[in-house]
Amino acid sequence: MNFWNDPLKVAADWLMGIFTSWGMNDVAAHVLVAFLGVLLLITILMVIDIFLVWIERKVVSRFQDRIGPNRVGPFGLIQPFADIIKLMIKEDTTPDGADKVVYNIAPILSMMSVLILWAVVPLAPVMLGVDLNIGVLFIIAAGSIGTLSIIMAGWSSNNKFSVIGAFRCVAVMVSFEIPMLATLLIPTIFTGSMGMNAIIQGQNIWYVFLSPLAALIFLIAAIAELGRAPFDLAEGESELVSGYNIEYSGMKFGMFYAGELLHAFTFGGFWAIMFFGGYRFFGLEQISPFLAIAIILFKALVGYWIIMWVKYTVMRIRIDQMLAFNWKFLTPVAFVLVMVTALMNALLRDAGNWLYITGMILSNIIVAWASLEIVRLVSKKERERVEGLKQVVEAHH
Amino acid sequence: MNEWLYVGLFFIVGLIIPIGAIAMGFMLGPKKPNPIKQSTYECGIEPVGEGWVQFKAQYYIFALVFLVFDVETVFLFPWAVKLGQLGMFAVIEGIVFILILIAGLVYTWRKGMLEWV
Amino acid sequence: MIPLSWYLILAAGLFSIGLFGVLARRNAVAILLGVELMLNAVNINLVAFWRYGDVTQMAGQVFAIIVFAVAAAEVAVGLALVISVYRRRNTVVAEELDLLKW
Amino acid sequence: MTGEHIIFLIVGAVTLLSALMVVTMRNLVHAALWLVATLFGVAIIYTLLNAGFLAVVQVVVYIGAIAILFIFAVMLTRRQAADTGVSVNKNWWAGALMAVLTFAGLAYLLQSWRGFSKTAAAIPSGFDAVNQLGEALTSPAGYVLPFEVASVLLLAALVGAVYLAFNKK
Repeated sequence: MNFWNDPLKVAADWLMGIFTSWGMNDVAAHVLVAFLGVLLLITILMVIDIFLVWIERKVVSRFQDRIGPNRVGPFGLIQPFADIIKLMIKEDTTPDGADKVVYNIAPILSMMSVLILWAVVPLAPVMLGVDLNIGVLFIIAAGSIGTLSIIMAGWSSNNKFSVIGAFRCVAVMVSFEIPMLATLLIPTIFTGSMGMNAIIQGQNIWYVFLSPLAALIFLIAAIAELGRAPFDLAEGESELVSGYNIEYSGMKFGMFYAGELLHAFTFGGFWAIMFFGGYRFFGLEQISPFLAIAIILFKALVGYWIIMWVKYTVMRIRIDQMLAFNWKFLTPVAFVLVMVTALMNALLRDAGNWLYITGMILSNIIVAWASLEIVRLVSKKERERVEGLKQVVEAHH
Repeated sequence: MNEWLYVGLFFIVGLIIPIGAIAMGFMLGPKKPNPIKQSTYECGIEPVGEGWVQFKAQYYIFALVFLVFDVETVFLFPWAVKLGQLGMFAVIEGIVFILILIAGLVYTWRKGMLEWV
Repeated sequence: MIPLSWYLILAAGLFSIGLFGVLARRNAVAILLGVELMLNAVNINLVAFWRYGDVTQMAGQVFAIIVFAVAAAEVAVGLALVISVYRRRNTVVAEELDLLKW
Repeated sequence: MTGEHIIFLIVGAVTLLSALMVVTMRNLVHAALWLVATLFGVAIIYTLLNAGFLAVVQVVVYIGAIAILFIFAVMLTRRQAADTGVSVNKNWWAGALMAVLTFAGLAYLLQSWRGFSKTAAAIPSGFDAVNQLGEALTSPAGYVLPFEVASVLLLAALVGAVYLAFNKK
C-alpha cells in the first residue's frame, strides 16, 4: 500500500494514527478524518470554481473574437482572484422590506445544493466518494434544494422582477427535471443499479454508444436545469433586469454566480459519468488514481465546454416555446425512449453483445427519426394553416 | 447509516463554506446604508406598489403536471434497477405504467393547458 | 441502537401537531400543510415498523411509497380546489366558505 | 448514549419544532418553508432507519415538488405579503385540546404495547433495499396492483386538478 496507489487511504490512516495517539476514541477520530477529507475536497472545488470563471471568460471572448482577460498575470490568470476580492469588499446591501432571514439563507442553500452533488461523484477507483445505492436520484434531490433556494431568493427580495424571475426560472427548472429523470432511467436499466460507481463499472461500452438519444436529452435537460442560455429565462436582461438575484450584491451575488458555474461543471461531470465512462479510459485509470482524477476532470471540462459552446452559439428561447418544447416534445420522446429501451433490453439481453449494441442504437435512431418526422408533419400542417389564414386575409383586402 | 453520515458531512461543510465566504464579505465590505440605496431596484424609476404581483395560474399548471410526473418517474427507479433480472411481465407492467402517465399528459395537452397564454 | 419507541413517539408528536394545524387554522392552504404533517407522521411509523420487523418484507416501504403518491394526489387536488374557490369567492379562509350551511 | 441517539434527538427536536412553526406561522410562505425543514428532518429520520431510497424520494417529491406547489398556490391566492387577522379560528383551543389528547392517547396505547421498546436486528449483509423494493413492486406475488393503481390515482388527480382549477367560468 503506497501513497501513489491509494493516497486517500494512506493519508486517512496516517491521520487516524495521529488522532488516536492524542487519546481520541476511534469513532470520533474517524468522523474527524472524514470531515477533513470533505473539507479538502470542497476547498479544491472552490479553487476549481475560481478558475472556471477565468475559463468561461477566456472561452467566451474567443467565441466572440476577443482576447478576454489578459492584463492581470500571465494570460489573465490572476483576474478571477481580483474578481473575488472585488466581490468581497463590495457593500452587502439588503433591500427595504426584504425578508431578512430567508434573504440571507437563499444564497447559502444555492451554493450548498451544488457542493453536496460531489458527495456521489466517484473520482477514481479508490476514491468513490459516498457510493450510495441511489446515487442517481441524489442528483435530482440536490437539484430540488437548488430550486427551493431560487424561490426563496426571489420571494424574499420584495421586488416584483425578482419574484417573476424566480417563478419563471422555477417553472422551467422543474419542467426540465422530468426528461432528465426519464433519461436517468436508461443508464439505470443498462446497469441494474443506481449507484454511480456501478454505472461506471458497467460501461465496458460507453452508454452514449448504446443510447445516444438519451445522452442528448440529458444534456438539453441539464442545460435548462442549470438556467444557462439558451434556457436562461430567469435572467432575461431586458424584461426582468436580472431575474431572481437582482437584489443581491457582493459575496451573496458571488455565491449565486459561482454556484451556477460550478453547477455547470458538475453536470459536465455527471454527463461524463452517465454516458462517457466516468473515470474509465481504456484501462488508464488502473495505473494511478491521479490519472483517473485527471480523466474525469478532463471529461467534466469537455462537458462544461460543450455547455458553454451551446450557450454562446444558440440564442435565447421564449418561455412559451421552451415549455412547449419540454412538455410536447422532450418529455414524450424521453418516455417513449424509456419504454423502447426497456423492451429491447428484455428482448436482446441474451442475444450477445454485438446484437445488443446494434439493436439499441437502431432503436434510438428509429425513435429519433420517428419523433422528428412527427414534428415535421405537424409543423407542415401548422404552416399550411397559417398560409391559408394569410390567403383569407388577403382575399378580404 | 454509516454512508449517510458522510453525506451529512457534505451538507455541513457545504453550509460552512458559503457562510464563511459571505461572512468574510460582510466583514470586509463597507456598510453605509441609505434609503435610496436600499430601495428595491425597478429599472431606475421609483418602485411602484408593493413587491408582489398577481400570478397567472399557468405557473401552477406546470408545477402540477411536474408533481404528478415527478412522483411517478421516481417510482419507476426501483423497477429500472430490477428490470435486468425480470421477465417480460415486468417490462409490460412498466410500459403500462408509463402509458397511464402519458395519458395524463395527453389530457392536459388536449385541454389546452400546456399553452402559455 | 435507537429503540422503536423513540420513532413512534416522534411520529405521534408530528401527527398531533398536524392535527392541531388541520383543526385550528383558518386558511385552507394552511390546513393542507397540516395534512402533510400527518401523512409524514404515518410514513415514519410505516418505515420504522419495516426496519424493526423483518427487513426482507418490503410491505412497510411499499406502503410508504403509496402514501407518497396519495400525498401528491391530495396536494394536487386540494390546492386546485383552493385556487378554484379563490377564483370564485375571492377568499381562502375555510370559515367563510359556508355556502352549504345555509 | 451513542452518536446515533444524539443525532436522533437533535433531528427529532428540530423536526417537531419546525412542525410547530408550520401550524403557528401567520405568513404562509414562512409556514411552507418551515414545512420544508420538517420534511427534511423526516428524510434524515429515514436515513437513520436505513431507508435511503425513501429519504431521497422524500426530498425529491416533498421538497422538490409538493413544497414548490404549496408556494405557488400561496402566491396565487394572496393579496398581501402577510396575512391579516388571526391565523387560527375561534375554536383553536378545542383543536389544541384534541391534539394533546390524541398525543396522550397514542402515547398511552403505545407504551402498553409489549413491542414498544423493541430494538432492530442488524441489516443482513448484502441486503439491497432498492433491489428488494423493485422486486416487491413488480413481481405478481408482490404489489403490482397497488403500483399500477397508484399511477391511475395520480392520473385521476391530474385530470381532476386541471379540470377544477382551470375550468373557465
